[in-house]
Amino acid sequence: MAKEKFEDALEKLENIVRDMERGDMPLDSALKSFEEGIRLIRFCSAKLDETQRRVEQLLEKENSLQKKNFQDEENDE
Amino acid sequence: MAKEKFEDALEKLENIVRDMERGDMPLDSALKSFEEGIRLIRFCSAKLDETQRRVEQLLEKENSLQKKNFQDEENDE
Amino acid sequence: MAKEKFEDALEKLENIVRDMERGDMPLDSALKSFEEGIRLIRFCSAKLDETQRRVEQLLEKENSLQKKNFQDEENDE
Amino acid sequence: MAKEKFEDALEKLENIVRDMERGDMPLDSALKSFEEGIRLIRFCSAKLDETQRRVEQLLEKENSLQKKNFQDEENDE
Amino acid sequence: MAKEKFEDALEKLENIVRDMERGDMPLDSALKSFEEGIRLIRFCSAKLDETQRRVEQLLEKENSLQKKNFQDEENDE
Amino acid sequence: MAKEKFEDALEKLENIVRDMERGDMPLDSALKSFEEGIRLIRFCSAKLDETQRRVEQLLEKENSLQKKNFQDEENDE
Amino acid sequence: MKDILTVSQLNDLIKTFLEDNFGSLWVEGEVSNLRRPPSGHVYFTLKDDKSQIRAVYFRQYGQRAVKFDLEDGLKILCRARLSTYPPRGEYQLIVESVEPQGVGALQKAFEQLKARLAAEGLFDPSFKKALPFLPRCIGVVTSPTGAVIRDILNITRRRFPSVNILIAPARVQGTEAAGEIISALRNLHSFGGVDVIIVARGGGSLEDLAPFNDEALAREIFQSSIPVVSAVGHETDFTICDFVADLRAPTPSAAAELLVPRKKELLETLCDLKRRLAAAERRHLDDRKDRMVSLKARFRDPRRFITDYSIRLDDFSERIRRAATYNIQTLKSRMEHLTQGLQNQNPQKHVRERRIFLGSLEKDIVNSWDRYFREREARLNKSSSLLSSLNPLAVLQRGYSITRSLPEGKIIRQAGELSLDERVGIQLAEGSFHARVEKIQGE
Repeated sequence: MAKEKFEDALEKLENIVRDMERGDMPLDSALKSFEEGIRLIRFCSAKLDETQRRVEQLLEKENSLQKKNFQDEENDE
Repeated sequence: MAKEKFEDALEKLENIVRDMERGDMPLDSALKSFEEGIRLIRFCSAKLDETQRRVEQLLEKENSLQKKNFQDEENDE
Repeated sequence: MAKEKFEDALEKLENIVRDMERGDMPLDSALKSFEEGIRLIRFCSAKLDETQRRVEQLLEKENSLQKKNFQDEENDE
Repeated sequence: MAKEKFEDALEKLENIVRDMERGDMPLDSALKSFEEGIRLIRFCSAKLDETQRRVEQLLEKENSLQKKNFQDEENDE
Repeated sequence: MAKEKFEDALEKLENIVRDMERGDMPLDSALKSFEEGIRLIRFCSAKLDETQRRVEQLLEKENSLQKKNFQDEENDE
Repeated sequence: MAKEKFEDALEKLENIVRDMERGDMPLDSALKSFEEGIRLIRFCSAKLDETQRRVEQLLEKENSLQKKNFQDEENDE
Repeated sequence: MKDILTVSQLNDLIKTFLEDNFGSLWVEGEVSNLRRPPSGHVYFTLKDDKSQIRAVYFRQYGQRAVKFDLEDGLKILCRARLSTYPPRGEYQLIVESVEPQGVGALQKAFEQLKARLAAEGLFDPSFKKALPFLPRCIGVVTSPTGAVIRDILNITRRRFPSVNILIAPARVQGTEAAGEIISALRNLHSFGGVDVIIVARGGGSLEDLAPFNDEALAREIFQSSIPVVSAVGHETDFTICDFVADLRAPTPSAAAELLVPRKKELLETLCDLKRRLAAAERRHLDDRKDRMVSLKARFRDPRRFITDYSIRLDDFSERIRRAATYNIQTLKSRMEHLTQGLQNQNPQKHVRERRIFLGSLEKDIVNSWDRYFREREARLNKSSSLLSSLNPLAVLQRGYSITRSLPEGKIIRQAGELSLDERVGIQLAEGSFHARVEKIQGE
């Protein structure tokens, strides 16, 4: 599998939830689905965490720039 | 027989119970059904227990992860 | 790439903002766009600041020259 | 380039000003135009100052001559 | 250059004055015209003064002679 | 130049005066004309100033011509 | 004389004889048979009432010797010589000069001379010399005594005292007069310094004036390099001199007045000219001065150009400044706007939203699992409790027991199935035991 996409994972997860809510799944399958669901949750969380971290990094760097510019401008007035 | 399925076992059990409830079963059969019923109960319970354990394991692991993320997020706010 | 143009960068930035505002962007793309946006802002801001500095330098120099001439003229009277 | 003419310079300057006022110039070009404009302003100012000085010199010389002649004439009467 | 003529100078001066009054003269030309004008005024004034002086001299001399002759004639009568 | 005649001088003078009265003469020419006029006036004046008068008679004596004062006539005065 | 002569020899001899003996003659007679061939020589016959002789008047003589034109019937006195023409054996008069005979002829001669001289152009105005405006020296040809010269002297002295007079005396009457006048004129010419000549005499009769009709004098006057004024005092009669002279004055006094201007007038003229000259020159100068003044007034220095240009330049400077600042500010605010826009699209928001969504999905999955699991557990429990209530051994608690064959363990429901002494197993509610069949009933 190519790199799994967040959106695809989320969709799969949604499907799993829906399937499970139907409640007519054999126990084995249900367990497997549950396991898969948990895995997907974990994957999505990780993705989100990673994204969050990246954005925070960017913003940290950027915010300092932004703030600086803003002060420059104020000094100009 | 392939591996017995939980659903099949549960169904057999319910059939046995239904048959026995009719009350016209010779004692021999009744005894046999009863014994079978007991076995099925045991099988199903074991299955359920096993599955539950697995699920709890997963959830436990997931919760601790989640909690961690949750705390991270809170720290971000 | 030849030297990036301010206008091209600004246009790219606008497109990015517009695309992002449409809101149906996959997370990865959104992150990538955001990163590119940040980069473009940084580039454009730097360009603008640089230009502004140059303009102000020239104007300052010109003003001082002008002032000098004006004083010369007054002295001439 | 042959000696730049004041009028040509002024006309160039006017075109630059008009172009810049239209506001649709790429930043690089605008900066270049601005630099050229400042150069032209400086050139034209210098030309004007020079001319002014020259005229005043001539007038001064002429006035002193005139005064002298006038006195001569009065002596003649 | 042959000796400059008063009339030519005056005509040149008139042309210069007219040109300058039209007001659409390039700065360089205006300065040159002005210089030339000053020179022509000086030249013409000098010429006129010189001529005037010469005329007065001649007339004075002639008048004194005439007076003498007139007295002689009166003595004749 | 042959000896200048009074009437030629007078005519020249008249022409000069007429020319000058037309007023369209170049300054130099006018001055020269004026000078010539003054000279002519002086010449004519001088001519008119001559007061001596001789009245003589031609005599043929010894095959040659001689002048003799016309004594008788002068005595008449 | 015995020699025989040829005709030629004879004619030669006659020619020599005649020409030697009739070298110069005066002959009078009447002109007849006049011919003028193109050669210009004049052929005619001179005759009286009895005789006639041929005559020829050669052109070369004609120029100076004939004072009037010959015509048939005119009485003349000729000076001539006799000439022969050997080829034809003829003789004729070669006329050298001709004079009219009688008063009628005199008048005729005057008319003829006048006509001839006129034809020659001697009276032509184009030959008239200009008179000097102010002569320094006037030559006067006249009698040195008498009223004529006195009048002239008086008038000239009065009008212009510095005019010199040179008198060339000549008789003005009689046969010698013309010649004397001619020589007086010549004397004046040769003496020099004379600007104009007056030939003058008082009035007189036609005969008195005869010298002034002399052709030679007329030609002399015509040839004179000095202008000649004829002043022969006769108001009405004109002489040939009058016609040929450069000016005719009716009287000598008039001649003096015509020739000598008034000094006072000249002085006035000169004064006037001088005044006009000075005025013209002053006006000329003033005119140019005025022009200079007006040009100077109009001549303005180019500082107003400079001012105009300065204003424009300032305007441009101001505008370029404004435009540059404005452009940068515009871009900056656009940048701010975009920055704000980008910030609004901060993916953290997405992350948060998705996290919530993910959380809800997690809850859902756990819940649905719980539900799923509980359902199955419940089913199992229900069946389990039902089964336990259906335990066939439960009746044993009430005192029932189950008898099974041994060792088959087959439940015995009919006594007949048993045989005596057979061993059976009996199960009670609590515990079991083996027994032996002792008695069989109900078979």
